Amino acid sequence: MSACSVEVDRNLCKGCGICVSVCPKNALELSPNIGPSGYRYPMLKGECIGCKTCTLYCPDFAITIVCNEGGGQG
Amino acid sequence: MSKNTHTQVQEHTVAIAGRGGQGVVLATTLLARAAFKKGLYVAQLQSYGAEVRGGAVVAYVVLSKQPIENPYPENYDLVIALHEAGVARRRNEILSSKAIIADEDLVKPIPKDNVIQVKIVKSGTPNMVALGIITAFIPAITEELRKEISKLWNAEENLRSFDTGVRIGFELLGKHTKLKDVAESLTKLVSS
Amino acid sequence: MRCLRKHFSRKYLREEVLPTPFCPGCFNGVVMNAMFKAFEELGVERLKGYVFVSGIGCSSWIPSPHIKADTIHTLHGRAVAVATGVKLAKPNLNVIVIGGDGDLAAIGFNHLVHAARRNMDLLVILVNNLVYGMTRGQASPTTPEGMRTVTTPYGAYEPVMDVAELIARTNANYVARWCVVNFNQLKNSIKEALSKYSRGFRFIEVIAPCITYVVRYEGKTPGQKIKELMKVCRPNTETPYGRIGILKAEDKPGYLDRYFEYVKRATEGDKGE
Amino acid sequence: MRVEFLSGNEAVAKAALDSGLKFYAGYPITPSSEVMHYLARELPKNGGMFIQSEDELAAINMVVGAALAGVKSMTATSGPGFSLMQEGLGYAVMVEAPIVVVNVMRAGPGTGQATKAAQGDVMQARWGRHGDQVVVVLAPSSPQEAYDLTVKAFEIAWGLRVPVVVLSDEFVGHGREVVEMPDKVKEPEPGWGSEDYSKPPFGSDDPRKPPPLPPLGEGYDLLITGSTHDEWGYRDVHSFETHFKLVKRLKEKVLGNIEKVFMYEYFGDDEADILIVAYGSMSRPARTAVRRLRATGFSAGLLKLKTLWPMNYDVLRSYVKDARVVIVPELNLGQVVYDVRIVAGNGTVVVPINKVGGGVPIYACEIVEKAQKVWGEVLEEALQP
Repeated sequence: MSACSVEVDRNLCKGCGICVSVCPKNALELSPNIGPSGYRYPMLKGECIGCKTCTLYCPDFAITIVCNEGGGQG
Repeated sequence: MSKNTHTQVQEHTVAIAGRGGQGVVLATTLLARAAFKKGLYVAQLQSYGAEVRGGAVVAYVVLSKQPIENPYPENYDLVIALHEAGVARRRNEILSSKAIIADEDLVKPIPKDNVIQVKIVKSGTPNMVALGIITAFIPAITEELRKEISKLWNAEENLRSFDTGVRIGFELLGKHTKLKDVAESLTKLVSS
Repeated sequence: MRCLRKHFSRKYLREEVLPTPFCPGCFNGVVMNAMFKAFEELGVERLKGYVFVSGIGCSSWIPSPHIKADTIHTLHGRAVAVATGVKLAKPNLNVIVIGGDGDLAAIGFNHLVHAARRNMDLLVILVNNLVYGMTRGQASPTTPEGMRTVTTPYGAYEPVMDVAELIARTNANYVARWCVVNFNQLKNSIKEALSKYSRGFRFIEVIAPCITYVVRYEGKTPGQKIKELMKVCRPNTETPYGRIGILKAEDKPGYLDRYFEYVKRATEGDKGE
Repeated sequence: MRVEFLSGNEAVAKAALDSGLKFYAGYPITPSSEVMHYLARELPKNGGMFIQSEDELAAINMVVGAALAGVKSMTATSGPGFSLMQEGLGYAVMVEAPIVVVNVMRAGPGTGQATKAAQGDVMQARWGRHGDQVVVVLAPSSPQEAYDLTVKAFEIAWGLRVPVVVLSDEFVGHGREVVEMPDKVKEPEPGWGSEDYSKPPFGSDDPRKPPPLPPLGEGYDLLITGSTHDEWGYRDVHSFETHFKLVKRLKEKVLGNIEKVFMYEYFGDDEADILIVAYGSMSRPARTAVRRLRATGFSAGLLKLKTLWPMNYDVLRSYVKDARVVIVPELNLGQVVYDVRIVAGNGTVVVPINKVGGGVPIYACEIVEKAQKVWGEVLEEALQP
C-alpha cells in the first residue's frame, strides 16, 4: 500500500490534468466519474512517494497529500 | 445673499504693453506688490503667448482702496507702451485709455492727443524705466518699489533705470497737463 | 469522517470566492502557489501590511478578489501608478503589483518603465500569457511572431517586446524571468525580492502561456504544455521567450531612500532657489 | 488671519497644504504648473510626498492610490491633461476615493491656446466620464475664492468620499490678488467626522451617508475594485440589482447632500428684471455690469454660481423665474446657459454672451450693452398691439 494518500477537493478541481502529467511516479489518473464541480478529478492509481509536486502545480488549490509517517500535510 | 447698495467703486488701472523678454510681467508684479505693501487692494493680470520670449505681452495692475470688484477693465488709466506687439494685442483697450506714454522707437505713432511718445527703451532697462514713469504718478509707493527692485539680481542697474524713469515721468507731468488728472486720481489712492 | 485537508495556498485566500473563475489548467493558479509558498517560507502567515494592486486582465484577477489582504483592482494599465501612490502615501506597506502582458507591457508600459527608472519600491510580477486572454486572445506585445490570433489571423508579424530585458536596462534593482515550470526558482525569486532585495523596483516576469488561446490553439493539453515548457525553460539559457533566469540583482537605494535624502536637503538649509 | 499677495494657482496650493495635503502627483501643463511649482517646494519640507509623474494618467491614478491609503491628495492640470484624467476620475467615483483635481481652464479643444483663459471645460468636468456618475465641480472667481473653494473641495471630498474638481481658469490661476487666509484650517474629516469601520466600506443604508473608508494596511482586508461591486467590495459584473443599487447610491450620496455642496451668491435687486447668471472669473465683470445697470435705473441682479455641479435647479429656478431677461456671459460657446434654459419659463428671454480665445475677457460694458439692448427689445415687443 502507498505510504501517502491523495486528497482532492472535488468542489475546486477543474479536471485540467496537470497533476497527472507532473507526477514523477505516474501515479495519478483522472477518474471515469464526474465530480460535483462538473469535471473528472484525479485518483491515485500507483504509489505516491509524497513529493507534493502535484500540490505545487495544482492551479485550483484542490489537491493535498497526506502521508502516514510524520503526518505531513501539504 | 448680499444686498449691496449702489456704491461707486473706485478702481484704477495701470498697464504696460510690450514684448516678451522686456520684463513687462515682472514690472507689474513689483508694482502690485509695492502697492499691496502700502495697504492697497491690488489685482495683477497679464496676457502673454506660449513663447518665453518674443510674443506680445500686456500686463496691468488694478488698484483700489476696497477689495477689487472687477479685474477686467475695458480701458486703463495709464498705459506704458514698450513695443508695438503689445499695443496691437489690446488695441481697443489701450487706445480708449486715459493716458498713454509710448516708446517713440518701438511703437508706431498713434495720432491721438492723449498719447505721448518718448524714449523709454533706449533710456535703460525698459521695464524699470516704465516702472519709474508710473511711480511719478503715485510717488507714495516709490520707496516700497525701490525695496522690491533691490531684491532683484541686478539691482544696481535696475535702480538706475528706475530713477531715470522717475525723472522722465516727472518731466512729462510737468509738460503735459493732460496727465495731471490721471496722476491726481492715482495719487489719491495712497494719500489718505 | 475525517475533514478534508486544505491546500497550503488556501490560508492566503478568501475561501468564499473559490473556485477561481480561471479556465481549467490556467497557470495563474500555479503562479499563486509559487507566491504563497514564498510567503509561507518567509514565515508570513497573515498578509497584513501587504497591498496587492492589479489592473485589468486575467492575471489581474489573481489578487482581486482571491488574496486575503488589502487588494486594489484598478483601471487597465494603471496598477503601477496606483501602487506608486499607495507606496508613497504609506511607505511602510509592502506593495505588490500583479498584471499581465497587455496590462503592464502595452497600455501600462509607460508607468512600468518609469517606475523602474525611478527604482520605485514595488514588487511587480508580470504574468506573461502571450495574448489578451480575457478579451478573447488578441495579439499582445509579447505574442510570438507567426502566432495566429483573432487580430493576427494570418500570423503575428510585429516583433516581440522583451519586457524583462527592457526593464533590466533601467535603474531597477531586481529583474528575473522564469517559466511557470521553474517553480522553485520562481518561488525563490519572489522570496528574494521580498527579503534580500526588499527595496527599489523588483520585477519578475513569469512565462505562463494562456491555456485557452495559446495552448488549446496549439492542440495541446495543459499537462502536455507543462512537459514541453519543462524541456524548453532551462534556467540561464536562451529560450523562445528570452533569457530565463535572474537578469539583474542589486540593492541600490530605492526611490524612497532617495526621496528622504532629498527631503533632508530641503529641511537642512537648501533654499531650493 | 494671514494676508498675502498670491496668484490663484498659489492660493490653491496654499489651501491644499492648509487642508492637510500630504501627497501631490502632477504633470507640468500651462496654465496650471504654478500649483505644482509651489508644492514641489513646500511639500517635502512639510512631511509630504511630491512626485512629478510621467503623464496625467499616472498623476490621477497615483493620487487615487494615495487617497485610498488614507492620505489627503491632489493633482492639478489644464485642458488636455484634464481630458487624460477623465478615466481616472471615473475610477475614483467608483471606488469612492476622496481626491481633489484642479483644472485651470485654457482655450481648447486640442492644444488650443495654452496661455489663454477659457471656461470651456464645464461640460467635461460634469460629464467627461463614461457611465453614470456625479463629481462635485466648484468654480472660483478670484485667488481669494481659489483658496476658499479648495479648502471646501477637501472638506466635501473627504466628507462624501467623492472626487471634487476645482474648475479654475487662466485669469484666476495667473492673476495675482490679495488673499485673506485664516491662521488655521480644520483638517477635513472622513464622513464629516463619523466613521465606523465595522460597517461595509462600499454600502450604506442611508443614501446620504457615505460608507466608511478604513485605511490600507490596518488588517481590514479591503477589497477595492473599479468593477461593479457589492457593499463589501466583491466584484459582481452580472447582476442588474448590484449595479443599479451601486450607481444610484453613488449619485444619491452627493445629491442628498446638495445643501452642503451647492454654493452661490446673489447681488442686486430682489426679483430683478435683468438677471445675470455667471461663474468663475466672468462673474466679476458681471458684478460691475449689475452695479452699472442699477445705477442707471434698471432692476438687475447677479447670481454667481460657485458650485457648477451638481446644479441645484430649485435655487436657479427661484432666481430665474422673476426675471424677464437672463444674461449668461461665458468664456465659451455656451455651456451653463443650458441650465438656465432648463429652468426658464416662456416669459423669460435667455441671452448668452459668448467669447473665447486670445485671453480676452467679457467686459462689463459688453454685458451692460447687451442687457440694455435685449431689455429694449422685450419692451418693444410688449408694447406691440
